[in-house]
Amino acid sequence: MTVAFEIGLVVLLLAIAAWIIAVRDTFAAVVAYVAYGLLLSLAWVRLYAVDVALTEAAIGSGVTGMLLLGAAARLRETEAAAAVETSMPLRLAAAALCALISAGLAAVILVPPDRVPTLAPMAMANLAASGLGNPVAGVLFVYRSLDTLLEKVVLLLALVGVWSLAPDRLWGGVPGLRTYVQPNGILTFLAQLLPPIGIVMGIYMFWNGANNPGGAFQGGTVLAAMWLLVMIAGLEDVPPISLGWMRVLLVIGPAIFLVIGLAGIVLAGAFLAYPADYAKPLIIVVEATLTLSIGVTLGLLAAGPPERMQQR
Amino acid sequence: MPSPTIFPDTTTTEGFLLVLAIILPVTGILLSLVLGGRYVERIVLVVLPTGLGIAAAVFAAVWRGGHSLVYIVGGWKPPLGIALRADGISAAMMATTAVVICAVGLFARAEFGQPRGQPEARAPLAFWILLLSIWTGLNMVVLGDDLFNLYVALELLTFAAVPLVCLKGEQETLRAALRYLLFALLGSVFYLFGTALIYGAYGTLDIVLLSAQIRPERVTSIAVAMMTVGLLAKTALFPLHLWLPPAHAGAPAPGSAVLSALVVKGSFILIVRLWFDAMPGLSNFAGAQMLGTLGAAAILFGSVLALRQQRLKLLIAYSTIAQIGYLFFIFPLAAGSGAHEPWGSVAWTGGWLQLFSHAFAKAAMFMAAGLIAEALGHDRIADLGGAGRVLPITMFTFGLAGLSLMGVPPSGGFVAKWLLLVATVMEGQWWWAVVMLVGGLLAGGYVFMVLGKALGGASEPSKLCASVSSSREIVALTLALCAVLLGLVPLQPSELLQIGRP
Amino acid sequence: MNALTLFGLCGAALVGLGLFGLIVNPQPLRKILAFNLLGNGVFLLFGVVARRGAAAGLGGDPVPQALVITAIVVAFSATAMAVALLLRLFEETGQATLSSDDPQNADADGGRS
Amino acid sequence: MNLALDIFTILAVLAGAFFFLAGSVGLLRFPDALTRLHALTKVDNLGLGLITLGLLPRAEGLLGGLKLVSVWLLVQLSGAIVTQLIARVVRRDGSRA
Amino acid sequence: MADFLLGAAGFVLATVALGLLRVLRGPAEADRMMAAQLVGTGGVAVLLLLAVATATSSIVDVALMLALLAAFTSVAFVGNASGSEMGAPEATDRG
Repeated sequence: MTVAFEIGLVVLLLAIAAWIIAVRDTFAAVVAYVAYGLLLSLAWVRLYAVDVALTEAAIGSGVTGMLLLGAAARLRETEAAAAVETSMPLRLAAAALCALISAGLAAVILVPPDRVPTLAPMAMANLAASGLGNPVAGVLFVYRSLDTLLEKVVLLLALVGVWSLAPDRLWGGVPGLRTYVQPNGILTFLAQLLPPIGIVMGIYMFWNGANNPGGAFQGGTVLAAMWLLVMIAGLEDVPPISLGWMRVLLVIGPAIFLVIGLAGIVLAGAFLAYPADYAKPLIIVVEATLTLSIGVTLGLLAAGPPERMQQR
Repeated sequence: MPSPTIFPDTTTTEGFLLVLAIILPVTGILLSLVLGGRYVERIVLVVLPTGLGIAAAVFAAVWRGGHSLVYIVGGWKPPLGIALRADGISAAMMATTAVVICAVGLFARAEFGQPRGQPEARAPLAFWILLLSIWTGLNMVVLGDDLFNLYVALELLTFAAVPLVCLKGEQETLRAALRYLLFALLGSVFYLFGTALIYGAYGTLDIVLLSAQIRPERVTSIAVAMMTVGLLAKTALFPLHLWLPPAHAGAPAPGSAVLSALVVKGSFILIVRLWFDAMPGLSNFAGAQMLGTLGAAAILFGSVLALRQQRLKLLIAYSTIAQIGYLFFIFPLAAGSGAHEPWGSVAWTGGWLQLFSHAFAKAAMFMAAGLIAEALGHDRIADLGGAGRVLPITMFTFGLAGLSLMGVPPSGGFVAKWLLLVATVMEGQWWWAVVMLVGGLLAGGYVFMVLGKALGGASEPSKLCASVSSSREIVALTLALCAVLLGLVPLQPSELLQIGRP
Repeated sequence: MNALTLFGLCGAALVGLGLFGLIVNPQPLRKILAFNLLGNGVFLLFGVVARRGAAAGLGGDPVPQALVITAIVVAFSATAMAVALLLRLFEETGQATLSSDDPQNADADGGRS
Repeated sequence: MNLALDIFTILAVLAGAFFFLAGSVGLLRFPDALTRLHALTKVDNLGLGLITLGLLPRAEGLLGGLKLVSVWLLVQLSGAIVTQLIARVVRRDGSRA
Repeated sequence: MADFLLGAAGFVLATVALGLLRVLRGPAEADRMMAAQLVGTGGVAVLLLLAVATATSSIVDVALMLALLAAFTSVAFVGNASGSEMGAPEATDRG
């Protein structure tokens, strides 16, 4: 009974994935990818990884979907020109190679180790020291906080990379997000209705994330989506990338993280360690600012490089 | 369990330096982004020398102490937490990185200066942030001890390197950057794949802990094979090299210097750590011979194609493919020596020396090529005639760097290749020696092709498009001299490179 | 056959499918899509590892779960950068291909990747 | 009492599931885009609505119940608006492939 | 009861799979997007059923997230839908 659900889900996932690879029409493939992302978060729920399911639902299908849909729409006209097929022998060779790799992987998966190693008990045993209740948050912000800090830098770096694609004369200009302005239209209504819910959701995600599934990533993504929605509907201007306060918002999360990490050297004896009595409040501060920074970074990443100068 | 004297699992006295080496450039990145273009040069002016100082301090501490520096981040020991560790190789690589990055910084000031009194410009801000990010990534790669932490470090490198390739914004560089990104991402996914398998089998990602528990199982070999292939794609070893020439040739000269000298080495170092550190004694003969064969193919293929190039920067880029090939001789030559530990072998020292001397030589060469292109307005090899008269220092730099690539004394490249040659004799694997000798001849061919065109030939001195400041020529020359100075290293296994190994 | 193995096999199959798409499809946007499928396959593998490590009253080992979250964010940044590059290339050249002259070349490149 | 609630849950969930089936079949079989869109709204309203209703007695406390209802409301509202938006695209483009 | 709810979740998943055929068949982009919208709603229903069946309240959060982001993706679709010159003439901004 239980496995039937999983079988259905897996078959469905694989069927969509195969179709995404096989179909000719790129736009159709992207729409299918959005559906695939939605279903994938179901798989994560079944794997008892609710934190990951939240991330996948927010980033995997949501923001990535938007990004890819936009790209597919803009590239629509190149579709015909790019219809060159790969030669048959190459396809067969590639298929054989991929089948081999999948089979090797499957063979490994089918034989689980005799003694399954796990860090779960150790992670749980030390969690109390941080005052957190969510072990995943514990890993992200306590045990492996260096990864999390560096990953924020990776995000910022991706943004610098995207911005640097702009032509010289447009530096400091406005990202080329496609807007869809309909004064008094129904989209405007949606863009007024959804963001308050989304902002509450974002705050709830990070606040709740200390003890339950959720956290800065998920919260930040919701904020980013809501911000993008407001900008797409034209309720809010897309800000130019030279805007001072926006730059501050971009780095405030990692900066505070770094400062608290450095303070840990004096107060708790190690970089990125938290003093015992203040661990939880400090983590909350880090998460709150990170949520903001992630929101702004993801939003701007999805908005793309500057494409015009601000009109005055 | 790993012995505590060699692998201390608590923070050592100078361990804090390792944290500084990582957060200093990160702080620079954050500040540059907030304060914007006007301040970016001043920030870099502070960060570069400080970082050089930190690298020197780490080097000195490892050298004097004779043991690894360790820092336990957040006070959480592996397997739950993450440790930073600097052994002899890390220290040497950090020092090399710091010297090359600082030189590139000095060299690039002319090209990426922020015009005074004007609004923030694109290329300067992007360039300096990317340079600092590459530094962060490289320091993290040599200091990280956790496979996933190293994944993040690799991504940091990729995300900094790709925009650097297309900083000029031309069609061809955009295409090169996209291709590079796709290769690099494929590499990352493969690496991550192996990480998942290893965690599933051993419950830890810490290299030191892994080295004590690793077993010759199917999971291990599949995981290591996948990770190696992924890293090879990032290192651009033949036949996964296709992205490299257009990418490295398309970047602005200081960018090319960093990419060719340092970035490709980052993923190479990870392969070595995987094969020699994470699974000591497991590296099998067939796998090592395979890597050596690919390296040999890279040497021949890269050198021959370099000879056929018409553009100077492309020639240098193909030469990188060839020089990377030498590095992979470490695997058959050092791992094969069953009698003693790999790091005591001459091949170990030779391989690392090749890495360091190539870093200096290649950075110098790309800088020289950049100056030539700036002065003449083109970099067509056929029309280089007279360049030697206009830019004597630069052509001298090119020649000196060329010595190292060819493996001719006096140069670090000579010592490196000599040690590798000795190793082939000691191991009885003479076939690598043949490839090395042919590679050296081919390298001589392409270096002299350029020098011959530049020094002789032209009856009339070539027209100057722009004059280049002699200070920049001297920066390039200094790096070339570093490569030569490495030639003074005694011809025996280096002790520094064995520090921190059992 | 338990549910866990099933997800593991799903991950393995996704890796193969994604890799195939990455090699065979000449259009960069499709390669980006395939990269995402491939990445998801690897993430699922982490999920299976995590679930197998369920202990201490948890439904799964939190360490691999946290790693996946980090990796998803990194994969998103990669996608964003690749898409931006591709769109810029399209703007500059009017095409969206990796090869400048003949498309056959691009295929060969992909084939060896 | 418990039994009655269980039966209520079963019936409501079954009814909701039926509307999902009907909606999917409609989406497949209906001849043109606008009627298909109509089928979709049925799923949003009734399908999800009935399932939520059926689950309410089993929700964890008042807060849990509120959360369930708010999920349904959210889908309902955004679904209605998105359907409108898609309908406009359909009306303008016809059945452009 | 948990088994029944799980079964219902499986059934809804199956109907979603049926609807997905519309993504495959198209023919218009809007048709495909409708099907994606159906997957969104179906996914929410499945998640709610799973949340109650396994007594894990945090799964409801995933459903909430899915609902919110599915609406967002659909807006992104409409914004990018073919031409998208409808409505006001300043509808698109090509910079």
